[in-house]
Amino acid sequence: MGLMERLFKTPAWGVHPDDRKQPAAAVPLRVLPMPERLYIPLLQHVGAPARPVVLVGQPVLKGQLIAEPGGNISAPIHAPTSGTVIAIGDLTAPHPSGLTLPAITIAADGADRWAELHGCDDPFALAPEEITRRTAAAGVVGLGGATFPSAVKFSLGKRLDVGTLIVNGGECEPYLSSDDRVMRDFADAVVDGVRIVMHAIGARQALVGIEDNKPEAIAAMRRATEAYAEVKVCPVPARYPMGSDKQLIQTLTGREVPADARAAEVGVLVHNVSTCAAVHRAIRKGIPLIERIVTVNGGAVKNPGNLWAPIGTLIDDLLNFCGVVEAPARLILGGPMMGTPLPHGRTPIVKGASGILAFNAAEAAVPEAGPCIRCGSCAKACPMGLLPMEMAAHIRADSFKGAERFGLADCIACGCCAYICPAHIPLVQYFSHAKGELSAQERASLRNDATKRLVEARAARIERETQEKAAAAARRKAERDRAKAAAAALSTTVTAEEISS
Amino acid sequence: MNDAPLLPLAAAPPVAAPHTYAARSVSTVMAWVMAALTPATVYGFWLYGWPALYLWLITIGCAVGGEAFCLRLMGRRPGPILRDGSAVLTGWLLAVSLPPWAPWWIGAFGGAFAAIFGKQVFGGLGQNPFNPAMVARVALLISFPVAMTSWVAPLPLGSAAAPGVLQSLAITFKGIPTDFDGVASASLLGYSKTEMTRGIDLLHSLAHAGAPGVAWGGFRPGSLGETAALLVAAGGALLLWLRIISWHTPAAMLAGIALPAAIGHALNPGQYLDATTHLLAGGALLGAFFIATDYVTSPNTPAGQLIFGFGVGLLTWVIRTWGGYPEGVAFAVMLMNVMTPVIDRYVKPRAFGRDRRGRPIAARRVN
Amino acid sequence: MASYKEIAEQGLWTQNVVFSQLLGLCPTLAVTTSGTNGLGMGLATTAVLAVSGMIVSSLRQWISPQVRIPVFIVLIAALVTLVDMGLNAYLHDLYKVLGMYIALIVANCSVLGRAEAFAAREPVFASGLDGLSMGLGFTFALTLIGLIRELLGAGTLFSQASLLLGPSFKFLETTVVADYGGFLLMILPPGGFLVLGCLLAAKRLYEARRAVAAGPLSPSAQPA
Amino acid sequence: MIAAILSLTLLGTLLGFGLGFADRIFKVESNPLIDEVAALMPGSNCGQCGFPGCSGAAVALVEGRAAAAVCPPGGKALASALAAKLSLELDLSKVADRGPQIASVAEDICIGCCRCIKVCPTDAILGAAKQIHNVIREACTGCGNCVERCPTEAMTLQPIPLTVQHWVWPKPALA
Amino acid sequence: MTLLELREKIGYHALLLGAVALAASVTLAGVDGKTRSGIAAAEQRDLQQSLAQVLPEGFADNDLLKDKVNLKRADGSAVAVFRARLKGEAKGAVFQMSARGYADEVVVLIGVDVGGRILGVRVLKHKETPGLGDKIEIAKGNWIRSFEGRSLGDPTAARFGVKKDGGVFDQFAGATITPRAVVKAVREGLQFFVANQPAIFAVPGKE
Repeated sequence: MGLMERLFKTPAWGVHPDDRKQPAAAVPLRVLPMPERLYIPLLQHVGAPARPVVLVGQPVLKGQLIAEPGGNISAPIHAPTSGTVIAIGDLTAPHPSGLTLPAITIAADGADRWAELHGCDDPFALAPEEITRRTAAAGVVGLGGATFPSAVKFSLGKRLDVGTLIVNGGECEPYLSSDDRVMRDFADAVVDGVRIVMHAIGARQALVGIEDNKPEAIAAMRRATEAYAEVKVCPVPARYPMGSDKQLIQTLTGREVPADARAAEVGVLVHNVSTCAAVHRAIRKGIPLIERIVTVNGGAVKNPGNLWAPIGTLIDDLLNFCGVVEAPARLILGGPMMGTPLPHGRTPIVKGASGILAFNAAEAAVPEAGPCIRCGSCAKACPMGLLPMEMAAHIRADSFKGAERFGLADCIACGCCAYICPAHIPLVQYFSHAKGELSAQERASLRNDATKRLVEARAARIERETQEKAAAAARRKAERDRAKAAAAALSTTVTAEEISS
Repeated sequence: MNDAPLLPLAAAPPVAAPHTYAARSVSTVMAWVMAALTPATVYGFWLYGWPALYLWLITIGCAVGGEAFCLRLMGRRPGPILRDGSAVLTGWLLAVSLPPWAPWWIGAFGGAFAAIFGKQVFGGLGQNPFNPAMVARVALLISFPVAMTSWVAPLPLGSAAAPGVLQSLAITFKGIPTDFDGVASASLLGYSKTEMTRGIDLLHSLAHAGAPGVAWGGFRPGSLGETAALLVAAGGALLLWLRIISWHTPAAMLAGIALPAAIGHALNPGQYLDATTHLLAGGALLGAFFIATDYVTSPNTPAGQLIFGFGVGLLTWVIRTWGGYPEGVAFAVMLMNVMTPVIDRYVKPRAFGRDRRGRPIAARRVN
Repeated sequence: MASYKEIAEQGLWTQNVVFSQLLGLCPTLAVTTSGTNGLGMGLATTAVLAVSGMIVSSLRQWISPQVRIPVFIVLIAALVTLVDMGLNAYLHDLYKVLGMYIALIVANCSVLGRAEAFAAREPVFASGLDGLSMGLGFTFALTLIGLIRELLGAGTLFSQASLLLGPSFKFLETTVVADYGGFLLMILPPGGFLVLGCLLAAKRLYEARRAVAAGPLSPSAQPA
Repeated sequence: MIAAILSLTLLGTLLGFGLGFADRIFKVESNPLIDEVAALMPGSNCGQCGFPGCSGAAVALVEGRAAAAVCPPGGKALASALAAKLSLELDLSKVADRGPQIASVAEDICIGCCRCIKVCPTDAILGAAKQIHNVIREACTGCGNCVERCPTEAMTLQPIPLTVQHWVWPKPALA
Repeated sequence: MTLLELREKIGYHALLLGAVALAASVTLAGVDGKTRSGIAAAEQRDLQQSLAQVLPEGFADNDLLKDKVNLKRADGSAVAVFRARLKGEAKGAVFQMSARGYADEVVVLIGVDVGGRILGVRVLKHKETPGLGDKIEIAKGNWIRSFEGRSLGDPTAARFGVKKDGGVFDQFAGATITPRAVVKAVREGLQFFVANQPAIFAVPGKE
């Protein structure tokens, strides 16, 4: 870096953490032996939980549907191996709270027998809608970590006439190398998946963004895309969070996605490389999303590397396979910048699990938080151009609305601010807390409105019932009166007749 | 291979992401700033001898002591908080702005005042609206104008006239002996100001003043660590290189002094000092690199820092030119400190995907 | 209604105009450059407080709520003008020191505040006592602040006290530090803020410590 | 001197008249704030606050007889809305957020008396005479009216269990 | 009608406020009449005391306050000169002069004998920094007495200034502007006296 540049140029956003991807990234992919039991949570995606369609005791085949989507935005779940359903019940979720999620437990029979699969030799002959339908049926969700059902994104892209598919090979999180491995080992599958997705959404070109700290992946992808002019491999600078959609779109196309809008509105759609590989398998071979590459890394791991593992494998099983040098001081699902801390290792990996980090005590040390010195490092690092220290100050005083005024809703929780903070203030936790409280308040106030409507309906009902009762009473009274009058008239007549007679 | 459960159930509350941290912490930042101050300070020790060193020690000691006292009153353990180094830095910054032969109680009072009334009464580090060192400097200047404007001519260590270790102790603790020559010397700014009030214009009064070369080298009367422009600027360059400070505040502040000075000097050289003299005299450079860049009391955005820095520079020039005191950096910094919340309120960075007013931008489609 | 002892206690300490209610800060900060000034201003205010309290209280049945504030203001302004003229004529030396601040008593919110909060509801004697004790509490605060500022700023105590109290009080005038260089900040306006702030902090600290010592009762019970 | 006395007296008299008129003109009949506050309340008149219905609680709030955290079903959201509306002090940590609750019927005890149906402010209970009643989860506010009314203690309030989707990161401990 | 009902009438408000205003103004008028002479006397006494300060004891036997002449300076500003006489013979004069100090005008009272020699100087009014510039007050130091016995030729015009400017009068440590202002005021006072001496003593006293 030149002297002037060093003194005067301020990077626009982001941080540059030590990537720590080696040596794990360079170790060849290993296949995890099938565990005895698999624990498959019914919520592995954004949206409504899936509904089980199997019963306890029922035998299942590998790839068989075991839970159907629970709503419009949801995804089905398939059996990762053949065996027997031995329980459908609650299981500690891979979530910091340590709360439970409903899950299906399968005892593997060891045979690993496949269900009947319906592949397709020429996906480009299929209608885009059919590809979307098959992707949905295969339970493919975004594998970069967001786990948004891919098929929903396909139909969105088709509807909004997206011309460009951005393929996210950024993988900017330190330690993780599962996408790197996918691109190195399955470049052809990825490129085929990219072309299928382009067909599904009607895109004219695809840009594959790969951070320049993965030269092997760039080379492999370049080789695989030689035959296809519409798919371009574009190395991007290694800078966190390059793997974030908005930042990658801006780097590759120069377009800024407006706030509160989706990428599709600037005419692009972002899919992760691993997702594209999963689409390739789902369409070409009919294999649903039941396995993935997981990076197992961290100072407590003896042989770090990438594993090909079925969804539902316990994290303890992964760690036992790789070996540990000491009891991990912290377990993290995902990368160190945005990953989820886990309560313990007896929780399964899910579709979005790109990595499992087992930190030793030194890595897990949390520096003590001090007071904010308003140095502005967080604001400089924030890729969204927000003022994290101001938001945190408001949240500290329980002023969530104040934090919203400073753009809390725009925060992507990338962790740059808390990473760079010299006072080690847990800024992201402040923001997560505030977002949770705000959505709880939102739910409460929606519920309040609903209650009010119910009360009004009840009042109206009681009013109506009273009126109806009164009307009925009046009618009966009128009838009685009429009858009485008639009777009286009759008797009068009779009397008169009697008199006259 | 170990098949036992690898982790006990988490009892402690979960630690939120990120799980990795940048190496730079508050105490390393403070340590780097102190390192950047060291050359000019050590040069000051050499130039003004042992009394300067004693004053420096006393000032820092009392700043740390004052902070510890407040923390004890608040029922907090002082140890971990003192270790962030901010109290030492505050005392250091105050010490380098003091007359090097000032009596011990100037340093003691100033250090304690900076820590207690400059910082802790507002809630400690990060909460103070004013730069603590400048609060103390202004309080000292107002309270003890005589002691705060008694400069000494350089008496480098090793020279014949320089006081020895013990004699220096007497100077610091008992006062400057009356038979000491060359003590009551005026700084350049003070000298030109007094001459001006006598009706002698700058062309005449400064005929004998040193060329800029002297200012760069610092061999002149002045504050303990302010005289050697070259060393102060070198410290500033180190901070810029390490990205502890950004260029906006110093550049804007120096421009804020130099621009009006150049214009004034061009219009009437007898009435207005030239820009070079302004930049190299007094606390301009120290202020630009070390004082105005204080994180806590200056704006956070580059644009805000440009406004802030320029304001400090302009006010410094105004106070130096028309004010009652010869030097104006401390007052200018404090005046702009007051503006910092306002600047921060109105000068905000543009959020991604939004315009400057916070409304979503219009989508521009690819192709 | 509170007992006379409680009224006196509230005025002197628990509801002290300066230290608890933070009222009348303009004279508090402006005139307390010396103990004598503080004492003089305090006594003048006390006189106005006590007399205005008694007058307002004796008129309280006749004062309709709609025009009560103008009535109070007229009464207080008249009283202050009386004090001003009286001082000027009979204690002229003191008037030279305090003169420009006497008029400020009209705007001293503690005077109107006591008329509103106490005298308009309570009997004449209680109101007079309330005004007297509030005034003495105010005098105590002003004198204390003045003494501290004078000691730190000029090294003396009660200088020029004989101008205020007569030549027989000459003995009060003490020079604590002879040949004192002077600590200007204390005499200048910031000194008033600093001393008042420190005294407030000391009072809080004292009360917090006492509350802790008193037992595990809720710490929020201490007077704010 | 006479002029000064007369002018001051005249001024006083005129001001007195002016204030008297102003008093007549600006007389406040009722407080519109009460209606605004009542609009914020849930309106279920569940009575958990101890005031006669939501409008009663609104009056108490405006008159300063009730704290912002008066309404348990409203929770933190309503408490902060009320505090903002009325500029009241609010310590969110003290809001009695015992968590959302919901009524549930113990099916082996319910005798199908229909009494609970009559007191439910949101018509959240389904049932007919001599039939086991049922609670509509989405409509129940957890007010507890039915629990008091139930002759057999078949009605109980159960906390709605915390789920992964609704879990909120705790606020970091202050440094 | 009870008092409470009466209090709600509009006329009552007017009457009440009017009555209170009347009572207050009548009282004040009365007290003003009582104290007016006292206040005037006190102010006379003040002036007399300060006049006496700049003259040696027994220097004059007339009532200076009544032996006053109003003159104009070259710049048009008015100066009131009080003349001191002993047994009817003109002995000296007392007048005010001012010069711009550090904070505001410094007003000095100067006593001069007929020979143009200074009898005494006192500062009447100033806003100089307390503890620094206020050493010009007699209460804070004897500096102001250093003018006594000086006249326009003694010291010479070039040396009639503070030491920093090459003059004979001390400045105080840390403050030059204030003493410089006082010296300037005194010098101008002497010049005024010399220039107007005939006029000052031309008019006979009104004793």
